Amino acid sequence: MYLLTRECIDTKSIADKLKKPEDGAFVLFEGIVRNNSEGKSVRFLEYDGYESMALKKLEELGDRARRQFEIRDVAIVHRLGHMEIGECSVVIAISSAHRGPAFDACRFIIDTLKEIVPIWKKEFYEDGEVWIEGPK
Amino acid sequence: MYLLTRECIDTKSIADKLKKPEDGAFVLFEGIVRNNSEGKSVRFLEYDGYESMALKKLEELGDRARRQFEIRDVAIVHRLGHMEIGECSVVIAISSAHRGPAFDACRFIIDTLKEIVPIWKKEFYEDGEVWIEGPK
Amino acid sequence: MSIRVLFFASLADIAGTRETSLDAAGFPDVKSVFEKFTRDFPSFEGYRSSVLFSLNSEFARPGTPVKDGDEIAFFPPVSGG
Amino acid sequence: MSIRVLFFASLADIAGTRETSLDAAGFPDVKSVFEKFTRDFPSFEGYRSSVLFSLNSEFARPGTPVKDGDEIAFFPPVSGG
Repeated sequence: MYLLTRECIDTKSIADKLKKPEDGAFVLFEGIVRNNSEGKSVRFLEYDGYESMALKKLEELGDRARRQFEIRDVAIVHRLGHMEIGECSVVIAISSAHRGPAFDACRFIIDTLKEIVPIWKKEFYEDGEVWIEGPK
Repeated sequence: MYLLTRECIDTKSIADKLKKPEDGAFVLFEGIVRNNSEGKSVRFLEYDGYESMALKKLEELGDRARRQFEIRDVAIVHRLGHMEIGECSVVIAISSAHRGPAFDACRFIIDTLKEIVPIWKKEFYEDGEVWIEGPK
Repeated sequence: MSIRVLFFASLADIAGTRETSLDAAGFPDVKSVFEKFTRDFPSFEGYRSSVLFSLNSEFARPGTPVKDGDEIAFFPPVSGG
Repeated sequence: MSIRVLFFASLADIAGTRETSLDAAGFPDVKSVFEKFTRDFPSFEGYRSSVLFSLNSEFARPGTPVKDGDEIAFFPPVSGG
């Protein structure tokens, strides 16, 4: 399951859809909007995306993870648009028979997503706003 | 939050309680009751625990993880008693500013839990039942 | 006062109970208590190399001394998670 | 037919638009299109060493050839997740 959405991400529904009776392990990563960034207080975020390319890259990432690690299924959901502190910008969920490959795949996907998926974050502070360029 | 319970584990409520505005990453592991084990079809499981010692060990594990990794908070919930296929036997949740330590801590906790926390799994098959002894 | 002794998992099945107690006299250490139950329940023999001991909810060695009021547990290698 | 050109994040702010189009004539490769917009929008100069190119939703090199009907995008290093 690969999705870009402008709504709140419903992690529970992603998890429920992903799990099957042959799975023994489920690993989940959520990126959350923090109230601070490199010492500055953050009011909220906006994410912009090159949607058609980003979706294609999410699919390629999931396919690569399934070839590279012994996992059964993957879900990657990234939110775009305005996000408040504490809301979830990205969810990566992995189901597999065993936990080792699930952890490895989840980490591979979030690390690589931050390098190659064309999505950009803009941080809004009390005194202005800045596009973040490159992973940090 | 450290808990042994005989009820279904409510992952969403654990996650909601754990997250704070200063967190940027949330990593979750769920151990799920699989329908098979080393080639045998599994009907259901039962977990037995030395409850007072197990709870103490969960607390020690969480404290160790918080000293060893740069995370903000930990929840470890293990279920005991009868569990059906697809149900969740253990949930480990980590919230932190950054994802690296959250993944490392989550994996450390589940790996170590499987070595030192006095809980035992009994697998029920079509033709009998077996106590599992040692991690596998 | 006496020693409280707990068994878990397959050891509880063999002993037919999860809990019993014992007069501490004559049992200087954890191992001597295990030996007593190995005489009571010969199937405990099969666990000699793998059994784990705890004393008052801490992992213990065979030579760990025991005294009145202690809680000892015997169990197989753990398999939670 | 023409080339569709997309800008994202700070490059869209500088260009004042997310999308424009261009007659392909005289633009043999991705880099020549970027140079054209660097003339239109001098602030693009600051992105010369970091800008990423894509051609039809695949990362592209400066020398990747372009033709009528292609979709090119220019954007800063990504920061999703």
